[in-house]
Amino acid sequence: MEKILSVEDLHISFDTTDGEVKAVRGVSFDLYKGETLAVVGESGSGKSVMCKSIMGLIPKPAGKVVSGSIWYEQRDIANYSNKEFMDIRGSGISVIFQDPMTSLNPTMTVGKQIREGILAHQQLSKREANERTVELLDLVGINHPEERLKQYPHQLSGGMQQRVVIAMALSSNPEIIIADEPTTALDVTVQAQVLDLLKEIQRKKKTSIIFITHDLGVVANVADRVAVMYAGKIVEVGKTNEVFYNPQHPYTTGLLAAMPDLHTDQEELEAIPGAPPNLLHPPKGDAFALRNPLALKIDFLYEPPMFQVSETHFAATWLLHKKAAGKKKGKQAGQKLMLNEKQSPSKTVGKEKLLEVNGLALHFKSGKNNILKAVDGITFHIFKGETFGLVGESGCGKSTTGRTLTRLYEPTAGEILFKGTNMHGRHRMNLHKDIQMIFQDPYSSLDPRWTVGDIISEGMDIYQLYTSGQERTDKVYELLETVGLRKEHANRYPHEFSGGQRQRIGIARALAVDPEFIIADEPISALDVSIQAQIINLMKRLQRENGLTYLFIAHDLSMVKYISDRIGVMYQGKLVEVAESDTLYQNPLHPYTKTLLSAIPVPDPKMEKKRIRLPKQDWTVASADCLLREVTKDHWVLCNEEEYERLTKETCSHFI
Amino acid sequence: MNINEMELNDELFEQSDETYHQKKEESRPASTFWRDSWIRLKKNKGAFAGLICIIIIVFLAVFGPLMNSHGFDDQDLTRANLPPKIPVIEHIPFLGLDGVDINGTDQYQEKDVAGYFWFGTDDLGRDLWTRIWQGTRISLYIAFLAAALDLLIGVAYGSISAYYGGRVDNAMQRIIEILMGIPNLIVVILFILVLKPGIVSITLAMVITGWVNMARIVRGQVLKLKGHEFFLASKTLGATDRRLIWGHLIPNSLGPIIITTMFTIPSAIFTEAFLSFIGLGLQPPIASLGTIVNDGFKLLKIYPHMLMFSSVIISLIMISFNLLGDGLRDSFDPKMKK
Amino acid sequence: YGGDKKATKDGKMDTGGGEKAESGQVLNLSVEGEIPTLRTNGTMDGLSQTIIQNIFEGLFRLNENDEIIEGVVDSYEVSKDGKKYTFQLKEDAVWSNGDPVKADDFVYAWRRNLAPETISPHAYLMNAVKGAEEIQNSKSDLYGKTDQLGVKAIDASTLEVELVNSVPYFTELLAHAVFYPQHEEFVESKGDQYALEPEHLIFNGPFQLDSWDHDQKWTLKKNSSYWDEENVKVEEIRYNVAKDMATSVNLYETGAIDAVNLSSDFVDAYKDHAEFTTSLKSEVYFLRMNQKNQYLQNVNIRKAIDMAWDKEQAADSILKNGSKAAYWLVFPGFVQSEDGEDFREKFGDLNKGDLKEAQALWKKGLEELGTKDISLELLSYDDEQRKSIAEYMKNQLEKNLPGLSISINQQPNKQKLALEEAQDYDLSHSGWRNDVSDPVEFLSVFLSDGPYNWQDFNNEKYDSLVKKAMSDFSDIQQRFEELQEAENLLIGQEAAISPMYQAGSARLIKPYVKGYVAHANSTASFQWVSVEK
Amino acid sequence: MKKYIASRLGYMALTFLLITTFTFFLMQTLPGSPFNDERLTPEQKEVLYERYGLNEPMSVQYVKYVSNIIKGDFGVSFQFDGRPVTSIIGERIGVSAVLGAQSLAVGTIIGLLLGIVAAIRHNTVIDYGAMVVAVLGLSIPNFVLAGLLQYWVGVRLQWLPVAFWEGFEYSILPTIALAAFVVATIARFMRTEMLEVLGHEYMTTARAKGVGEVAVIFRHGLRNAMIPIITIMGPLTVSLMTGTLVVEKIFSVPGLGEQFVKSILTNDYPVIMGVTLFYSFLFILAIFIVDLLYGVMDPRIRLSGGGRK
Ligand SMILES: Nc1ncnc2c1ncn2[C@@H]1O[C@H](COP(=O)(O)OP(=O)(O)OP(=O)(O)O)[C@@H](O)[C@H]1O
Ligand SMILES: Nc1ncnc2c1ncn2[C@@H]1O[C@H](COP(=O)(O)OP(=O)(O)OP(=O)(O)O)[C@@H](O)[C@H]1O
Ligand SMILES: [Mg+2]
Ligand SMILES: [Mg+2]
Repeated sequence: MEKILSVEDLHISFDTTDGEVKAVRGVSFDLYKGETLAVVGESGSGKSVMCKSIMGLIPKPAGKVVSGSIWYEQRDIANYSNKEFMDIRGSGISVIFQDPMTSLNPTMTVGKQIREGILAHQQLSKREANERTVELLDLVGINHPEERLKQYPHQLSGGMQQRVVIAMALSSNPEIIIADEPTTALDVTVQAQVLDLLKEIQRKKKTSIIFITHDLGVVANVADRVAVMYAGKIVEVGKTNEVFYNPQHPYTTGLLAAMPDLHTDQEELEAIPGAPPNLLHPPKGDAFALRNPLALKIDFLYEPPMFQVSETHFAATWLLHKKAAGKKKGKQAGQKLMLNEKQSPSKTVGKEKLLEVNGLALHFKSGKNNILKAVDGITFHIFKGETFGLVGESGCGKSTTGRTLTRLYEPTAGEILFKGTNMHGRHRMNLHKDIQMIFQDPYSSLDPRWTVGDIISEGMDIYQLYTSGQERTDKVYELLETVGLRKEHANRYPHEFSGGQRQRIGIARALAVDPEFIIADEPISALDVSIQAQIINLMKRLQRENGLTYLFIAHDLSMVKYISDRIGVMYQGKLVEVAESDTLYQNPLHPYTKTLLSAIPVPDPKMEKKRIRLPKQDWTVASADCLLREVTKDHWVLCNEEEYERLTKETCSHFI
Repeated sequence: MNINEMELNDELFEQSDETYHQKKEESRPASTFWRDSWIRLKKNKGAFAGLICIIIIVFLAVFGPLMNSHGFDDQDLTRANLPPKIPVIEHIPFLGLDGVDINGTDQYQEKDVAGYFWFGTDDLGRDLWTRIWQGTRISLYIAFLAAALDLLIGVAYGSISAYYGGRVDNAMQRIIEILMGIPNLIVVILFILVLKPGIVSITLAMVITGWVNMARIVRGQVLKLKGHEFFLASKTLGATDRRLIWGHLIPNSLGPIIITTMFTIPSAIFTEAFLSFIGLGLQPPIASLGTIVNDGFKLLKIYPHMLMFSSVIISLIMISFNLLGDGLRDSFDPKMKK
Repeated sequence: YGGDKKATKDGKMDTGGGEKAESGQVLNLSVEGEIPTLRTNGTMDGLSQTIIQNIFEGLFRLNENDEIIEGVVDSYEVSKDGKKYTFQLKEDAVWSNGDPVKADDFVYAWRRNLAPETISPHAYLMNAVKGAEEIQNSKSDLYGKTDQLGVKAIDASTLEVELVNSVPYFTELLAHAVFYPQHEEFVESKGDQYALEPEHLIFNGPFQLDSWDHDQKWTLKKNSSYWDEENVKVEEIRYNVAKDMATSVNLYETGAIDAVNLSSDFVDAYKDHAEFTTSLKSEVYFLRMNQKNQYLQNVNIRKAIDMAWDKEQAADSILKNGSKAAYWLVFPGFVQSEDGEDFREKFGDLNKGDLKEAQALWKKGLEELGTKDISLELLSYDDEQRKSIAEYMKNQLEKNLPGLSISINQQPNKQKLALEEAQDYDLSHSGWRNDVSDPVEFLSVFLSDGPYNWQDFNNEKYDSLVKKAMSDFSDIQQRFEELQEAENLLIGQEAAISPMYQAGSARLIKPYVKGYVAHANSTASFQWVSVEK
Repeated sequence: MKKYIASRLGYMALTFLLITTFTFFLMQTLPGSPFNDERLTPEQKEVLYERYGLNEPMSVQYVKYVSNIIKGDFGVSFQFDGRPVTSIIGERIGVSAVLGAQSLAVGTIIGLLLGIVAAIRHNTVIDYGAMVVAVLGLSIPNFVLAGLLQYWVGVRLQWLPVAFWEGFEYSILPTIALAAFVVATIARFMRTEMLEVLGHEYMTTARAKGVGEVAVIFRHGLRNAMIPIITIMGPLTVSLMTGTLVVEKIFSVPGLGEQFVKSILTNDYPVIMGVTLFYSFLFILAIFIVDLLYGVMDPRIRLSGGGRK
C-alpha cells in the first residue's frame, strides 16, 4: 500500500505559566492511502495536538514542534510556517472537529463557510463555487441544499451540522481527512449515520482518514488500523482485529475490559485504577506503569520501545520483552484491575414502590404562543433499591424529567408520589434531603470558587446535620474516603481535580445528606473511558451498601443496560417503552427502541461489521389513543389499540 | 532504541510491588475563598503595586495634611503662587523643586518667604501639599462611594432582578431603562441645584444614578449562572435564596463586578471633576483633586506646578485602581495560577 | 460642519479670522456665548447691548469717554421747566432698506416697550416719560394704554417728549437701547420672527448684521447707508464664540482674534505684556447682608463684617484685573455736583475702619445678641474669579472675627438670584450696574419697597431722601447733597451692605487695533475702530 | 418579527412617556425661574409668566406640554428670545453628530485594532503597550487632555487651529480628545473578547480550510468578538453624538452638550425638556437598534416574541 503520510518521532510541547507541557512525546506512525487509522486514547493523551500539528494548527507561540518530522508529499512539513501550510490545509489535508456547533462560525451562513474553503484553493467564480457547495451538501446527504446554504449553523440539527463540517472538509478534495472525534457530540442514531457517511465517502474518493475517538465501539465500526495513545505516546498500533482480539499493552487491555458490552454480566466492571499522568511532569519510564498492576521494575526506569507482535502489530510495553515473557502469564490469572474495593453485600431490590410518577408533564413557554412539551405525560414507578435507567436521544426530555423530580421545575400536570405521599404536600426541605442529584458535567456542577470541603458540606450546612465544626470536618473526610478521594482534598478547589475525581466530589455532595433516592443525570458521559468504569463501580457499591435507589439517565446504552434493573426509553417527551433491562435489549418492541439499539456501536469489530442499522425515522407518539400498555409482564410499550393487539400476539408467539 | 539490551538484567523484569496510589499530595491548611484570594493577590505584582500605591495615597490623604504646619485654608496673599520647594531635594537641580519659577526667578526670595511649600502654593497662598491631600480625600471618598453604591445597590438590584426573573425582572428592568434614558447629567445637575452644591448633593445624585450599569451587568451574569449545574445542585440541596445568591451567584460574578467597578470609579472621580469644571462642584474652600486640577489647568503656562502634582496623583489613582482591579479579578478566580 | 457648508454657499468661507477679507479692515473678536437678543425691548446683557448699539442708533450714543453725542438727533430743544423735549431728526438718517428714520418709529418703539405683551425689562428706564409708570402699573387706569404715553411725532422728523419731572440726565437715558427707534412696518411684518435671523432685521446703525450662525459666529458689516459712513473705517467685525477663557487666550496668542478679555487667572501671565490694559467698569459689587437673619439685624455685627476684611488685597491680589476696593456704592468720578465737586468728596471712604475697630464692634454686637458663635452662609457666583473672592472672604472673616463661621454656597447666576429674591441667604455677593450717571441708579436699589431690596433694609429717612431725589429735581445741589447723605446712611451708619469692589476688566488687544472703545457699562462701540496691520 | 417590533415600540413609547413625566416634574423643583433677572420687576415677571403659562398649576402645564409635544411643538426657548427649541437643537445636533461620529469612528477603529493586536500578541510587549495606552486613556481627565492638545498642537506647534468649527482641520483636535476615551474603552473590551474568540474552534476550522490569517481574524473573529461590544456601543454613541460639554467648550464647538448644561443653569425649561427628550429618544432608539443589530450580528439570538420561525 502506498504510504501517504509519515510521522517520525514527533515531540510537541506547550509553554504554559506552570511550565512546559509535553503533549506529544515521540509519536511515529504511517498512514496509507485509502485506509482509516483510528487513534484512541483518553482525554489529554495528545490525540488532538498530534493531529493539529499535521496541519500546522498548533496554537503558536505557546505550542511548538520540538523535534521530529512529518513527511507529506516528500516534504517535511513539521516546521512549516503558517504561510507554507496554507496550500496544504484544506486541499491536501483537512480536518473535522469534535463539536460541530463550535467548529462552525455561528455568525456566518453555512454556504459561505463552505464556499470559503473552496475559494481558498480553487480559481472559481462565485457562482461556480456556489454550485460546488450545493454539490457537496448533496454529497453529504443534506436535502434541499440550496435552502440550507442560506441558513446559519444554529438552524441545523446536530447531525446536519456535522455533515456541513464534513462537507467543508471535503470542499477541496483532500487526500487526508483528520476526523477529531467527529461524533462524540452526537446522538447514537446520528452518530451511526455520520459514520456511514464517512465510510461512503472514503469508498468513493479513496481518502485516507485519521479517526480520533475514545469510543472503542466506534473504532470497531470504522477503523482498518488502530493506534492507542497514552500520555503523549502511541502505546499500541495494529490492525483493528489484532488490537481488539489480541491486545498487548495493559492499557489497551484495560480499556477493552472497562467497556461493558451488551452481554457483560459481571458484578463490577474492570476499571483501570487511577488517572492519566500529568504531562507537565511525565513520569520516568513507562507512563502507564503506576496504573498497571502488572508493572515490572523496569517500567519505572526506562521507556519501553515498540515491540513487534506481528507484521502490522506493535506495542510499547516491557511485557513483550523476551525476558518478561514468563512472568506475565502467571500473574494475570484472577487478577482484577480494581481499586482495593471491599466486597460488599449484594444488592436487594424490594417490591416497594419508592417513587411513582403519574402523567407527569412539563411544558416550557417559549415566546408568547409557543409551548414546548419537554415532558408530555409520563407514568412510571421505581422500586426501592433498584436502578431505573432512562435513555433516549438528546432533547427528548430526560433531564427535564429528572429535574422535575427534584422539584427544580414545578410540573405542569401529573403527580409524583414519593414513598406514597404526594411530593407537593411534602415540606420542601425534607424532600431535598431525600432526593439528590448527580449532574452530567463534573466541571460546571461544582462551584469553582468553593473548596471541595465546603461543596460537600453545603447540604450539611443547610440541614444543620452536625453539631460542631469538628463533626462537620469528620463527616467530610468520611465522605471523601467513601468516594475514593483523600482527606487532603477537602481544601482544594474543583479545578485542581480530574474529571473523574470531580464526579466523585459530586457524588459525595449528594451523599452528604443521606438521601434515599439519587437521580444521576448522565453522570459519566463527560468522563474518560477508563474513569467511567470507576464511577459506575462506585455507584453500584454505594447502592449495595446504603440501599440507594437510582434514576440513571444516560445515552450510552451499554452502560445503562449494565447498571439498570429496568429501563425506560423516552422519545419526544413520552416514555415509549419500559421493561427489565435484559428484556428490553433482547426483545425491543417499539420501533424507536429498535432503531436506538441497532445504532449502539459495540467494541467488537466482527460484530460491528455484520450489523444492520435501521434507518432513523420519525414516529408519532403524540396521538391520543397512544398509551403505555403492558404487553407482557413488566414490559410496557407505547402503542395504540391495534398495535397492542399485534404486539401481544407477536410476543406470545415469540415466547412459545 | 537507545537502551543497551545488555544492561537489561533479569532483575528489572521482576514484578514491581508498586501498586497504584495517588500521588502523595501534601495536605493544605484549611482556608477560605477569601484568604486564598488574598494569597493570590499578593503574588500578582501589578495588582500588588496598585494596592500599595492606593494604600500610600490613602495614607497621605489621611495624614498628608498633618505633615506640615500649614492648614488647608491658611491663606496669605503675599505668598501666592509659589513654586514647590522641598528641603534637601531642592539641591538636586534638575528636579525643579527648588522654589524657582519657570522664568528662573526664585519666588521665595522675590516674595521674601521663609519656609518650604513642598508642592508650592495656590493663588490664595494656600499650601498645595495640604490642599492636594485634602482634595485626594474627597476624590477617594467619591471613588469609594461610587464603588460602594455599585456594590451595594447595583449588585443587589441586578441579582434580585435576575434571580427572581419573570414579572419582578420585567418591572425592575423598566425602572432601569427609565433611569438610563434620562441623561445622567441632568439628574446630577438638577440634584445639585435643588439641594445646595456640595458633597452631600453629589453623593445623593450618585446614589440615584451611579449603580445602574452595575445592575445590568450583574443581571446578565446572574442569568447566565442560573443555568449552571452547580447552581442547580445547590438548589436540589434545598439551599435558601439568600444562600444561593450570596454563596454562588455573587462570588461567581466577581470578575465582571470588579471590572465594572473599575470603570465606575474613574467615571465618578471625573464626574466630580467635571462638575467643578462647570462650576457646580464642591463648596469652597473644600477642594477635590478634580477642582485642583481644574484650577491649576488655567495657570498651566505660568504656574505649572499646580497642575502637575494634582494631575499626576489623579492619574496614579486611576492607574492603581485599574491594576488592582485586574489583579483582583484574577485573584478571585481560583483557577488562576498560584 | 453645518456652519461650514452654509458659509461656503454664501461664498464667504472664512477661517476664523486668520485671513483677511479681500478688501478693507477686519476685526476679529471672540465672545463667550450666543447673542441673547437683538430686540431693543429684550433683556439686555453686555453682548446684546454691544451688538444693538452698533447696528442700531438712538437719538444719542456714547462716545469714547462715555459722554453722550448726537446720534439720529440733529438738534433738540428743552422747555423751560425741563419737562418737554423736542427733537429734530437727521435727514440722512435712514434704515438699511432706504426708508428714513421717522419720528413715528420712536413713538412706535417706545409704546411697544410698555405694552404688556411686549413689555421690556428695561421699561422702568422710561419712567421719566409722562404716563410710562402708569401704563406699566396693572392697578392704574392707564394700564396698557400706550397711546397715553407722553411722546408725539409732530411731523416725520420732529419728536416731542413730555416728562413727569425735569430729569437732568434724560438725554443720557436716550442713549440706551430701550429708547431706540423701530421700523414699525418691518417689525410688524416679521411678527414672532423679528430679530431672530439677520434677514429678519433692519438696521440704522454704523453696522449691519450680515450673517448669524447661532451660538457659533456672526459678522457685522459696515452699513453703507449709515449717515456717518465715511468715518467708519473697519469693514467687518467677525465674532466667534469661544466659551472657555483659556481657549480665547490661546486664540489670541495664535492671532485668530484681535482682543481678549482676561479673567484674573490669566493676569499674572500677561500683566507685563505690552498689549495688556485694564479699565474700570461702572459696576460695583457688594455684600448683601440679609437682615432677616437675627444676627445680621445687629448693626455692629454688620459693621464689623464690613470692616473685618482686606478689600484692597482682594482687588489687587485676587482680582488683579484693575478692580478697585470699594468703600462706597457711588464710585469716584461717577457724578459731580454742579460746581464740579465729586460725589465722593464729602464722605470719602465709608466704614474704612481697621481690624481693631472691627473686632471691637464685633464683640459689642455679640454681647448685644448674647451669643458667642454665629454661623452664616455666603451666597456666591459659580465662576472661578468670584469663587476665590468668596474663599478669601470666608477665610478673612473667620480669622478676624472670632466665633464667626461661614459656609459658602456657590450657585449659577439664575439660581443665585432666585435665592436672593427669596431672601434665602445670609450674606450674598451681589452687584449693580448703572444705566445713567445718577446716584439714584445705585441708591434706589435699597428702598424699603424697592424690588431689589433683597436684604430687608428698612430705613424711613433713607427712603424719603431717595424718593425725593427721584421725583424732585428742583434743587439740583440740594438733591446732590441729600443723596450723599443717603449713601452715608446706607453704608456708613447702617452698614446695610458691605461694598466690595468696583469691577475692572483686563484686556489684551493687538497693537494694530486702534480706536477700540470699551464703555464702562461693559459694552463696546466699533465705529471708530481701525485695524492697521 | 413585526409583532416583536411593535411590542418593543409600545414599550419604548411607555418608557418615553415616563421619562417625560419624571423629567418634567423633577425640573420644576429647580430653584429660581427663567426670568430671574436683576432688572425685572415682579410685575414684569408676572406678565412673562402669564405669557409662557408658567403660573398655571403644574398638572395643567404638564398636560399642555405633553399634548404639545405630541403635536410636535416643543415650545420656545426663554434664554434665546423665543427661538423654537427644535431649531436650537437642530442647529447644534449636526455639529455634535459629526464630531461624535468622527471620534466614534476613529476611536472604534483604533480601539479595535489595538485590542486585536493586543489579543493576538497576548502577553507580549505589544500587548502590555496597548493596555498602557488604554489605561492612560481612561486615567487622564478629558479637560486636561483637551487643554494640553490645544496648547501644544494649537498654540505651541501651530499645526492645527486652536478652536472653532470651520472645516475639517478644526475637527481634528476635538476628535482626538474625544476619541481617547473611546479607544481606551473599546481596546480593553476588544482584547478580552478577542482572546476568547481566538480560543474557539471555528477559528481553527477556518484556518484548517486554508484561509489566510488576516482573513480568519477579520472575517471570522472580528464579528464574533464585536457582539458583546455592541452593547456598550449604543450608549457610547448616544453620549458622543449628543455632545460632550467639556470638549465642545474647550474647542468652541457649537454642539448640543454645552447648550444642555446652559439650559439647566438658566432654567430654560423648554430647552431642558427638549434636549432631555431628544437624548432619551436617541438613547431608547439606540438600545433598540443595538438589540436589532445583535440579531443581525448574531443569528443565534432570535428576537423573543417569536414571529420569525
Ligand atoms: N494550547 C495549549 N496550551 C497548553 N497546553 C495544551 C494546549 N493544547 C493542548 N494542551 C495540552 O496538551 C495535552 C494534549 O491535549 P490534546 O488536546 O491533544 O488531548 P486529546 O487527546 O485530544 O484529548 P480530548 O479527548 O480531550 O480531546 C493536554 O495535556 C493539554 O492540556
Ligand atoms: N429551561 C428550559 N426552558 C425552555 N426549554 C427547555 C428548558 N430546559 C430544557 N428545555 C427544552 O426541553 C426539551 C427537553 O430537554 P432535556 O434537557 O430534558 O433533554 P435531554 O433528554 O436531557 O437531552 P440531553 O441528552 O441533550 O441532555 C429540549 O427541547 C430543551 O430544549
Ligand atoms: Mg481532542
Ligand atoms: Mg440532559
